[in-house]
Amino acid sequence: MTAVTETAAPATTTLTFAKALTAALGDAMEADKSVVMFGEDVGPLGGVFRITDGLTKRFGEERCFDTPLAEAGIMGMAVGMAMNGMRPVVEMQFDAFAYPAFEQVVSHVAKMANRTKGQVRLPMVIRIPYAGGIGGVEHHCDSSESYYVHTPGLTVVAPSTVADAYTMLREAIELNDPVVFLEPKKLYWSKEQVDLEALRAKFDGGEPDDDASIGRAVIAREGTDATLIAYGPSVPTAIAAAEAAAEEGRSLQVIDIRSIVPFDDETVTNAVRKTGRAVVIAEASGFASVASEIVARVQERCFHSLAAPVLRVTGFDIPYPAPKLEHWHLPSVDRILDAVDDLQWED
Amino acid sequence: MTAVTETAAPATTTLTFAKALTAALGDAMEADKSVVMFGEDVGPLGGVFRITDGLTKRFGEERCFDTPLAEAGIMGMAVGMAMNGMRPVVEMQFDAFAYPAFEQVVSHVAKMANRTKGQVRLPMVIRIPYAGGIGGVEHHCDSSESYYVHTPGLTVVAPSTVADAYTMLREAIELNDPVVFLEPKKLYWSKEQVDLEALRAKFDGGEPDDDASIGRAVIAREGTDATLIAYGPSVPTAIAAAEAAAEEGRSLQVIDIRSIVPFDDETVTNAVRKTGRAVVIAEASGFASVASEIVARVQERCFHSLAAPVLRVTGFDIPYPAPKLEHWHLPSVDRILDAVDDLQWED
Amino acid sequence: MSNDIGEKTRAEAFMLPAEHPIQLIDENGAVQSAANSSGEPYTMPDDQELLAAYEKLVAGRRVNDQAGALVRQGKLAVYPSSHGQEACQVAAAVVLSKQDWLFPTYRDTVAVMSRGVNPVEVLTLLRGTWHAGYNPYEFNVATQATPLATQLLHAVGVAHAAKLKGEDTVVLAMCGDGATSEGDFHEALNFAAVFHVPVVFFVQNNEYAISVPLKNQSVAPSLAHKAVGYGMPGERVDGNDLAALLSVLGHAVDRARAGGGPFLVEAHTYRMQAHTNADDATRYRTDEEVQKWVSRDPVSRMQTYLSARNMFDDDAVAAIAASAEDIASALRDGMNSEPEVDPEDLFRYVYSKPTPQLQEQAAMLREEISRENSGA
Amino acid sequence: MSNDIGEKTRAEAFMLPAEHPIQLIDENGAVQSAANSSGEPYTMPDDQELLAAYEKLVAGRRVNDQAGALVRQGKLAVYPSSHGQEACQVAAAVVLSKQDWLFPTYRDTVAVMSRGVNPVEVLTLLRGTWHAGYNPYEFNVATQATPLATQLLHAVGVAHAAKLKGEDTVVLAMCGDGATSEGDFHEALNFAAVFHVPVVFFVQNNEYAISVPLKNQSVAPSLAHKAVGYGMPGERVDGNDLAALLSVLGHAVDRARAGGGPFLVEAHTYRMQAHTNADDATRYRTDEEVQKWVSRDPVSRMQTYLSARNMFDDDAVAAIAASAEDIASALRDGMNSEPEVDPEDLFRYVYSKPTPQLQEQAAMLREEISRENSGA
Ligand SMILES: Cc1ncc(C[n+]2csc(CCOP(=O)(O)OP(=O)(O)O)c2C)c(N)n1
Ligand SMILES: Cc1ncc(C[n+]2csc(CCOP(=O)(O)OP(=O)(O)O)c2C)c(N)n1
Ligand SMILES: [Mg+2]
Ligand SMILES: [Mg+2]
Repeated sequence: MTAVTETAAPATTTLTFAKALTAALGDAMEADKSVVMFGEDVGPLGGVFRITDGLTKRFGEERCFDTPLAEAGIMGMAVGMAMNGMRPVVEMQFDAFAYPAFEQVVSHVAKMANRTKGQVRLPMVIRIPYAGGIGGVEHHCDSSESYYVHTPGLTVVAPSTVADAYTMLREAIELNDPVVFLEPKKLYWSKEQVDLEALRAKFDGGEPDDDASIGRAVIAREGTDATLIAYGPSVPTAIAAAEAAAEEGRSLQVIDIRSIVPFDDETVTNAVRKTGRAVVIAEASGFASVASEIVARVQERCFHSLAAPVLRVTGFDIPYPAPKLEHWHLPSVDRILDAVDDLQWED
Repeated sequence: MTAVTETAAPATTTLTFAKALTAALGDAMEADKSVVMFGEDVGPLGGVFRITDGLTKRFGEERCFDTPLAEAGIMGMAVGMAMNGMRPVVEMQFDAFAYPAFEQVVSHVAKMANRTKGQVRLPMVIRIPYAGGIGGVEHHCDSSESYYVHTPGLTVVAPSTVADAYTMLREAIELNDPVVFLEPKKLYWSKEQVDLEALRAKFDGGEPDDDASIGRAVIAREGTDATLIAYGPSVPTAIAAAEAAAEEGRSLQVIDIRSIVPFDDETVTNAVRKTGRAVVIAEASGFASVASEIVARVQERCFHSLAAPVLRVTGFDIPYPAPKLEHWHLPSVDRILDAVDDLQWED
Repeated sequence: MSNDIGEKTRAEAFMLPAEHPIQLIDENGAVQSAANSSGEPYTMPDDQELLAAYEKLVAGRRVNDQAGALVRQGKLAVYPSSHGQEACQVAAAVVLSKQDWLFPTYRDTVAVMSRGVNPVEVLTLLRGTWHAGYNPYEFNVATQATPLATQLLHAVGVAHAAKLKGEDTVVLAMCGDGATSEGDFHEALNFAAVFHVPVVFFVQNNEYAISVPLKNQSVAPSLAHKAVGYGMPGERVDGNDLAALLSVLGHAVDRARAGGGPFLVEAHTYRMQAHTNADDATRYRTDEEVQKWVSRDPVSRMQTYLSARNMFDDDAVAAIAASAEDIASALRDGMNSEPEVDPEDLFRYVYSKPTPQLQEQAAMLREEISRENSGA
Repeated sequence: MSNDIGEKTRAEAFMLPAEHPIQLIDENGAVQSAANSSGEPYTMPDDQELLAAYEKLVAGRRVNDQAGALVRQGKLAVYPSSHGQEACQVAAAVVLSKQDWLFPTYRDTVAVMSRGVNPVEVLTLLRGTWHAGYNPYEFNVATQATPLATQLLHAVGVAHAAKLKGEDTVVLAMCGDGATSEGDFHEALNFAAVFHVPVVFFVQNNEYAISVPLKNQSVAPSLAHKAVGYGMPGERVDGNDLAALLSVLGHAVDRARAGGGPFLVEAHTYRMQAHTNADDATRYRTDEEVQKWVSRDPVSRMQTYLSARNMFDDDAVAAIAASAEDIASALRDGMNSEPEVDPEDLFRYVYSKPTPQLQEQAAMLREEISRENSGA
């Protein structure tokens, strides 16, 4: 009886985004010994953000290890390991330090399965601590998602919640396709109450999950007047904007895209049709970006439901600014509310 | 009298796109001895597309030379040479072979001027034979423009006419900013009647030109019913579509964007407002691409003039196909006309 | 010396290549002896081994010629011939065991086929019907790499995985002299050395990277001298001497299999034809230079040697030629048949499960094609 | 040997580093003699030269300490200290002439300031007010590179341009042991060698790349052994011995200036503090290991030597300390003053002339700020 009561009680714990990722890696490595983790400083140090903390100790140097300092090397070696039965998870230390691996990503990671008509699939995950808002010096705050999402063959996700951090990383590792897994740096230390056991339970079956998070957007907040569409680091900002708008009597719906490729047109289209107005929010420079794509798709699909053009609140078309200037660059609650105000309200 | 008549006569010659580029390089090197050209096989061979044909012979091995086979090396060396008073023009042999240089391009070429508050400017040109339609094997037909245009600090152009090939390359070399100069491979052998002397004359003054082509779109064909927006290799296809439509009684306007960054909102916006309908055409995969950006900008700026959503005809979201399948992938006249048909005509 | 800084210095003699490229059979078919820098001799492969390899050499030459002809007939879009380099090609394949892996480049058609892959399948890439035509897992042969030097890292990864899994697998990874200039070459050799994985890096130094001669690619004493910078042995070999190649590569493979770690082999050879049929070699090299290499031909040299050893009678020679002819004829047939391409394939393999976006795009194309077919 | 294949083999002795790292003054301040692999001795710099460099050494140490304090006070966001590596830092700057160029990394604040740049300006990057704080053309010092090894190629380009222009310019390019694993390191050394340009590559091997020890970075006999693979000389030097550094780097610079081409120098030193203040070095190394290097300190060693040579009296020591103190105090003042940042700068320098898009965006921000300021 006591036991039953105990298991029935919601076993929630407070977890940071970072620790959820660490848990996901540990659980995946426990569940499948073909999962290996490597990169720069991910061994004894546990990564500069400590996401791999403890993994080397727990699984040994062969399963979580440091490489020489060369990103193309890391990426190319991962390709080969994936070809030969492993499920490598690699960490690029910061977004801009993934660029040396760009050729490997575009010309091989993304193309191998197609090149071989599915005979060689690359079940690998590229973890990238990404985007800004942490006062990082140059090259430590790039929002590089547009480069990846434009590259067919890559699955690209950017979770914004602690629960999604866990679930989507596990899904990414289980997927037989290469996944670019974008970890918003500024959310690493965000906390949530989550039921980790319940999240884990989804991965016990071994059966592919029908309600996978990869490929699905979620409505992060219900609302009726306009839709804010965001992903990764911009989701909390969008929610904060919606909260502020609510105080002024405007009801904003927030969609967390979370899976950029594949893109969930259905959820987005239904949501925007309902509200007739939309603002897309992203930290990256706006030109030819994910935000551009979302605007394009929404206007293609919802044209007759739109009462106003779909607007964007994005980073400016400038190199990511130095720490003391970044607040001017990043989408803010005020800037989002300004855009909402511009949605040609009749009243 | 005879002499006057002679100079007054239009001195046009038939020139290929490729030869116009060769002429531009030669003229620029003649005009300014800080202009140097280097890359893989650009010396005695004259480049695999023969764009640098004869330059080594004419200007010597120090001005047009082969490098070791390493694209990051080429790009990084160009950065240093530009820092130290030269105007390097580098050739990436094919689009996909520019990827090894991606870090140099994104983290330095694009950022150096901003990083140093304009103290170190990089007057360099990155020539990239790009896009498909030539039956090239894998990695020889990528449309990589979206990667560059999304990177603030780069100027990105893609001429489609022989005259623009000449003029824009000369302008690119004269500009004090780094330019990604995209050369549509399939247009290399296209021919036009041009007055080369007149084109050259624009560069005699040394004064910056007020009607520069970089930064300006052009109306390649007038029309009243709908606007086709294209650049680079897709412009001739768009024009062909407009011609075909004309036979069916539909008047299509064609805009040649030619300068993607900076983007000419004014010309595009005015054109679309006039017709109320638009289709954007590009070879690259559509997702988060230049086409997405154009759609987004147009709907933001022309919303109330639009009678239908702005549609896109682009490459599919797949790796560039093998030669025997590429015709299914590339925007075609038929596919453009289908899109035009979908523009919700009332009649 | 009183300082104990830099304890890492180790004797590097065994890492440096021998003074001359290893040669066991010279241009005249005469036997030579050769040893590595530590004085250990390289041994001549036995006659049966050489004879078996010679058959592949003849077949390889025949396929190179046939592919050239197919290009001229418009059946193949492009062909980078390994004419003159066939000894390297054959040796790279035959030194490997079944469980081993080969990582070839675009020029290594003959190596791939020497490992068992049907030449018709190998030429899929160059025919333009798909990017790769054989199943890499069938013969443990990776797809032929186009982006230079990138495959060397994949080779390291395959070897690393094999090591973690406790598999007895050696990986032989090929590249050209030009490719050694790429950053990926550097990273691959370093990763292989640091992780001490069984990879033999095999550089076919054929003096050119398209039009660029070796001297514009490197001014090192030799490409094999790069090995010491990674802490692995480097060796040079006469790339037109099949016996030397088998001996040196065989040694490198054995050493790797025994846990000795990676090895770099540079073969001195020559690209007898243009880079591909699309290239014009007269722009950057003289006929004289090419002629110098004719007498070094790998096929005739081996023939001379084996004849002198009485390994041939006329029947044997005829049988070897006939078998090569059969391969060429099958290749012709394969290339003459109408290639089959399915537009749906464009969308089928990009992801394990096509995304909704690709499903939409596939449907659009399907509709387009059916409209066309119905003459609309 | 009957073959003439591989004519490129050249004696490489002069390219290989000496058996031990070059040391001229040992840990106890005693004089040592040292020669390169060809037996040519390295000469001790004269006392005046050493004294002048020593002053910079003391100033460098003081600035390292001061920057650390500023981080603790929240005036600097982050500081990668070169404490323990100051001899390398100073030598890199003082071996260069005015027309030469220095290419530093994020850790090389002391090298940059030793070349004349105001430390306050150097620390702009780490303070977070802009990406670079000094004009590279003022002292011919490039911006401090963050993306590892990328700057080595820029250095080659600057040298190449100088050569084409006939300028008498040598470029010294710095990187760490970890950075040698990057592809750009390889490409830079190869380009420099092939184009025979005057670049001295200076690797500060401080045993770690953040947490990763050298043995996981390279298993080569030494990093200097990489030089032969490019066809340039490599030399190792005690990186805590200012005299040896001046001698070896000075030789490399002179050789490059005289048209001898590039040179690779590896200095054996140690990062005495954590990677940056954000790092926790206890996770990957022991205090014991760090302690071992205390007695090798570059500052005290040089002090012992110069004292023994009677180059100091108490006044001189006090004057040197006071001058270092002045620099530290100016640095404190600079960092304590309110940093000025102008939002318009975000758009001002991206292009020579802001694009219409940037003009729009700047206008939007301007309006936003003016609304905020007017309290709307
Ligand atoms: C990264 C990259 N850059 C450029 C090319 C274009 N390219 C194809 S083959 C070739 C020359 C290669 O020379 P080498 O490595 O010596 O091999 P070989 O052709 O002589 O067999 C070049 C430059 C490429 N395939 N990949
Ligand atoms: C291309 C790239 N990858 C990763 C990083 C992150 N990173 C910064 S410093 C560093 C370690 C560098 O080690 P080393 O070259 O030995 O220099 P040290 O810090 O010891 O001076 C790393 C991995 C980077 N700056 N650039
Ligand atoms: Mg070659
Ligand atoms: Mg270090």
